[in-house]
Amino acid sequence: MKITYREALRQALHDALACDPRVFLMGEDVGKYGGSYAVSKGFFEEFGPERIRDAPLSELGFVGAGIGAALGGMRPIVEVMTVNFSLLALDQIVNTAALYRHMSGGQFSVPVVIRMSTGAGRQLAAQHSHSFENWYAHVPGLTVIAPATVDDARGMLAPALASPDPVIVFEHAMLYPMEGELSPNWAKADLCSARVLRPGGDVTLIAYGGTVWKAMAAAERLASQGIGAEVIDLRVLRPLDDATIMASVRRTRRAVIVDEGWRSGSLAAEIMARIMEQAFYDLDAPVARVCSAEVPMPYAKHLEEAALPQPESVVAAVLQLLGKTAQ
Amino acid sequence: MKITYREALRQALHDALACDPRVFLMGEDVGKYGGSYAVSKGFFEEFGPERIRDAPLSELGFVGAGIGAALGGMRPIVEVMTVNFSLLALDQIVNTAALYRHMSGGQFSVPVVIRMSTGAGRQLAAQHSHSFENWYAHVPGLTVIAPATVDDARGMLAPALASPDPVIVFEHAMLYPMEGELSPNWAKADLCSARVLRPGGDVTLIAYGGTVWKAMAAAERLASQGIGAEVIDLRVLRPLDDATIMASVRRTRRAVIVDEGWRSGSLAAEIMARIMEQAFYDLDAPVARVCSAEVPMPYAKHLEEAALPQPESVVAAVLQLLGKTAQ
Amino acid sequence: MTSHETAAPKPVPIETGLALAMLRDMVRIRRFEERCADLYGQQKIRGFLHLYIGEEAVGVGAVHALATDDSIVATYREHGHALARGIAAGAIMAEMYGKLEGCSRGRGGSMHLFDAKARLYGGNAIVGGGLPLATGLALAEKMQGGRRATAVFFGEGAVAEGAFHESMNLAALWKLPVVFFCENNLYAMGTALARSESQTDLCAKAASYDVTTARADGMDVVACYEAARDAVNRVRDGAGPVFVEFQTYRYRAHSMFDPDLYRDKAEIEAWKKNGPIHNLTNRLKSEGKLTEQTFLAIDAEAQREVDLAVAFAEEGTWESVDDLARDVHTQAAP
Amino acid sequence: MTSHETAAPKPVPIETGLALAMLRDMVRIRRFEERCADLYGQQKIRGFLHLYIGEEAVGVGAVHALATDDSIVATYREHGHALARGIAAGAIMAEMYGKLEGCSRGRGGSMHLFDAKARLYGGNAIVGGGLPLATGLALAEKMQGGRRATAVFFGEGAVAEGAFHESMNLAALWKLPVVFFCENNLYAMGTALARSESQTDLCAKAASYDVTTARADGMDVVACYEAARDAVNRVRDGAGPVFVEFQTYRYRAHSMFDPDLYRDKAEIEAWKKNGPIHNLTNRLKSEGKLTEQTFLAIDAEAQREVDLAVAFAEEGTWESVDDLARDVHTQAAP
Ligand SMILES: Cc1ncc(C[n+]2csc(CCOP(=O)(O)OP(=O)(O)O)c2C)c(N)n1
Ligand SMILES: Cc1ncc(C[n+]2csc(CCOP(=O)(O)OP(=O)(O)O)c2C)c(N)n1
Ligand SMILES: [Mg+2]
Ligand SMILES: [Mg+2]
Repeated sequence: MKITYREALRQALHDALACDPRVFLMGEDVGKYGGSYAVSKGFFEEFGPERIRDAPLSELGFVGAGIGAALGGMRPIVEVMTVNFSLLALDQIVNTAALYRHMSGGQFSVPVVIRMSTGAGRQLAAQHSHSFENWYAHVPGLTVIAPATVDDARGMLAPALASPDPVIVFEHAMLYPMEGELSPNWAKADLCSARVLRPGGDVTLIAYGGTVWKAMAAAERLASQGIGAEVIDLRVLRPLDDATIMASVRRTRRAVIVDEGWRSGSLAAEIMARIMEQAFYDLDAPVARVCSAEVPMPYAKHLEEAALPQPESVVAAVLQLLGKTAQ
Repeated sequence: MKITYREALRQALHDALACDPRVFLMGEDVGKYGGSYAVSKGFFEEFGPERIRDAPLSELGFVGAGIGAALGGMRPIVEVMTVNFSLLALDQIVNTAALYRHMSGGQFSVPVVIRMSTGAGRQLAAQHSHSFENWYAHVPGLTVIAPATVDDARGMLAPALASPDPVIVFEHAMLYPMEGELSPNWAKADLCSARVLRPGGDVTLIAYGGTVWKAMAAAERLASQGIGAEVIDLRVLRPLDDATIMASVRRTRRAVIVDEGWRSGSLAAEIMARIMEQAFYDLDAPVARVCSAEVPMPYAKHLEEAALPQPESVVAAVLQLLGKTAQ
Repeated sequence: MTSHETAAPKPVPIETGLALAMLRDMVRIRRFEERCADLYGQQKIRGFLHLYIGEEAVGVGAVHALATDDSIVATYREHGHALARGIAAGAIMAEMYGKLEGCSRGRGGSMHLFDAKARLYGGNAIVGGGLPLATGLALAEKMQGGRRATAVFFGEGAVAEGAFHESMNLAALWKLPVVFFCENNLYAMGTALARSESQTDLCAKAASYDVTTARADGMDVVACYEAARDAVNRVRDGAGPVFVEFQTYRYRAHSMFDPDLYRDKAEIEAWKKNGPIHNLTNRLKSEGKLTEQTFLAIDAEAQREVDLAVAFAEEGTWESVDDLARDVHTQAAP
Repeated sequence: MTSHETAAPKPVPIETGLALAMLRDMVRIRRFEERCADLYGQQKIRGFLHLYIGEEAVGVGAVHALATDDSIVATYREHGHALARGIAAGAIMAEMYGKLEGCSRGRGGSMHLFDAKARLYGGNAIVGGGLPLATGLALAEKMQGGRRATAVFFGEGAVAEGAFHESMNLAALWKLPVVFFCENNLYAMGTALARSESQTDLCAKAASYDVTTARADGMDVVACYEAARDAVNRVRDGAGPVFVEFQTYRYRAHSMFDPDLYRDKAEIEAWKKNGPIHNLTNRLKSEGKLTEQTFLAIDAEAQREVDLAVAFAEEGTWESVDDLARDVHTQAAP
């Protein structure tokens, strides 16, 4: 069955709300407005204003309230409209949610799910185009996921809600309208493994969220040049699934990471470091990365495109790695 | 002349306040209290409450006000007591200060200096022991510095204030009481280069802030085992001085990064990625890193020590790299 | 100016030249934004586009009350403020096209109009983000002993943000020359004021910081002007910040992405009957200060200005991709 | 309870058993913390240590007004609250020693006392950080239809934080069963209230969220108890949050690092004459409900409890370093 990413998220949320009275959705304009990405359209009418709770503009406050509600026995899904605004809530996410269990000596768990859209590509300019997945993936105590497929949009919410600890969900804003085939296995989604989306023997492309499809497009083009690119969708950004990454890299002996974050200090750097640590002697060439240019995202379309990773830049990086030139 | 790190900072601030009427210091308890680390003791009496401006507990507000004051022609030095509280101000630092010049098409510069203490080691537990230098070093538009020596504590403020763009200063809390010899060259401090603190031929140790002295201690011990460790003090975390790093690594062919940040997504990872990109073929072994354990910092002393990088763990990492066992 | 003052029932007298200038600006903004909506449909303008249509009296009245060297900090809904401030319509339109000739070099788009000469400190897409910034501009002014005011515009939705609270407190505590211009259009995206604030009397809220407050009919440009002028005068005299609530309404959806399903059509229609251009035109006509002919001439000139702005934007150039990283930092002086 | 109510001039009647229980708790806290200060000097306790000495009436009065299944969210200055709540002094002392037998396994120290059974949700070292958390606990309670209240303690310094503003608004807007207990000890580290708030009448500030407010003499435990009880009752009845300002004073420095140079010695001395233990003792004696002998017995028992707590802490064990990463995440059930 074909389904959009948005619809997959909607169904997952709907299931959760319908099945567990402890679940509620809270965030700016999730209710009457229908969600700024229309993910929760109709929920306000169906589940009412208590469970589809419109929050005032106060990210620190309502994210903290979600954390508190989780401690109080509920299973809140807090929607921060975009990662850009999550900076305002970071203190509560880090200093309360992430640390709480450890610093209380294991007495309390914080079963909160915090969703946010992320990424650029719609000409929303510097303040509305961030990718801070790597920041969240740095924090012990958090689980960080980035569904990139309709299967994961449909399937990852349930295990996130089942987790006794805080889970951060990144939904790349360009994916909402994307259509995909929902596989029969969607309900088996876990929160610990990366997935090989496309097999290949010559190079490993590692991506997550929005860049997964850029990596896939690059793999397609590389195939037409006789180069087999394996594409790994990380799915889970914390904890990283080293085993899947290393198994692939040991086989292909070459890797390119595709990451929409700014290059310096990107999640790509962490993956490169791990490959260095775990598979150095298996490499035929240094691992490369294709990241966003280190500039605030410009509004103009041609500049935004130039700043972001693109299939062409991935192809170019692979060809360089293989010592070939573009055809 | 011997001087403490605290006193070096104090002199630097004093110079700035005395020489430039546009400079003022603003933050929680910088004035009447004398600064939470006693760095600005006596300034309130000397320069008055306007220029040594005690701010209410409102990190987002007063950091943003510092940014605005910089736009308005002043040269504010904003003190955020510790990096832990800077999470509350991150939105203004990232979404205003860092992006402002680029997104205004180059019309405005934001000459603000934001100082904060960082790091663990005093049993202050999970919420008061963070190291988020890597987060700041990820953001284009910011310059990020970490003075680790008395020379830099004394010398880096002036170029930071002379910079037309925002500069973030990290002062490791364990360094304030440290004594060192102030060299005659302190006034030549720049905001772009790393420094080789100790030469050596067998391995490069790369550190910044508080870990510099742990790396130095490790180098001393290694020397007694006949191993020459070169120690690089990064000094500037954004932009990184690749040239100094690569020159050393190409010579020693081995490197260990010592970073107090949590391992995953650490600044160490970025340096490893750069060495992979720029010096892969010169390496005799994978670059290693010694970072903090991925746990919220525990209060108990033995646990805190176990969670942090220590000279012994650096020595052990080097020996492993060299295929030797501890003596 | 006392707390919680509301607009006088009887029209405040106004100098005809100023009234006509404000009328002209309101018409310019209206025509400019109507064209923006068209151009968005044609995909000439992209990204987020937030229209000010219906709220013109607020920005026009307030900006006219400022001196040209006062500073302005605005939101993502700032075309009106930029136009009223005198920034060339062509530079604004070119910005929305993403052209190099735009007032932010095409890097900012609709949400990030900047003009150093006009002391327009943006266009800010973080709700509440401009408030600390404005507080700091006013702090710098005060420390330098100047008499310039800083005006910061923000929606009623921003009042729930911590940034509002912290900025109000700092400004009041330090008696800074900043005017807080709250554009209360009753909705923050789809969230009505009463669904986001326990206290819907925004002046009462602001007064709790011990700042002077005033309230003005945001559909009456003269009332807006008067309230803003009093506030600016007070601020300039060193009496500390002033908070002004403008009661207004946006006729269009929040942004071009908003299906606008959370408001009654009847409510929108009722507010449209109370339009700011309509109100001022009626008044001036009834006072014999405006003829239909003059109004049509003003309108025609506004349309022409918009045409020229579009032509300017169309002819604009694209910044070279090689310059992408330019101005991440300040270039060394040549 | 009306807005801005102050403590009645004439002592409120109080049941003797309760009064004595509160006296006992105040003495326990005082003796416990005096010992903490010694132990800090001996480096048995490390990190930050914030003493509550002088403020005991607030925590004791407020906690006694709570039911045992109400929730408590506190600050880094929370030994008093933990002791009054009935958490074993030994477990608290062991925590400050960093021992495994501590109420947070030795991971938290003085600033992070936790007890799930007692519903003590910490000890929070981020000023204002507990306010959103408490708001959420109350939200959960309301959504689950319970009648438990959540009490959050915070200093007057926290009132300047955005977290205060956002939490007050959410709690008031959603009528949540949370009591905001503001411990106004006049200083936030070295910053006096008037140097940090444009509005120093904290009740006026809180009232602007349309919440009920009350003020109590924080040196009079009976007044604290009464104000807290009224607030808790109101909250339990679903009338929405209540803000209570306790006017108090800390006799000691902010923390063990604070040289305490920003206050007049005379000011401290004047407040010491108005000590909470002294005040209650005097009253009970004058009412014939307490003899010096009984008081000495209470004190001796408190001292003994502290001795035992120290012994317990001394004998405690260190968590194995192998368990460092334990409880970063919740363990799977065995
Ligand atoms: C911090 C932050 N949170 C959320 C948003 C998304 N957002 C943009 S505008 C808006 C509504 C703002 O309403 P208001 O302040 O009343 O201004 P108006 O749009 O009505 O002029 C929201 C929620 C944002 N831009 N910034
Ligand atoms: C967000 C944040 N900023 C700054 C600090 C440092 N700090 C700790 S306590 C304190 C003063 C708090 O004063 P108040 O809220 O009045 O509580 P009190 O200590 O007087 O009980 C400060 C500035 C902190 N812990 N958290
Ligand atoms: Mg609005
Ligand atoms: Mg206080």
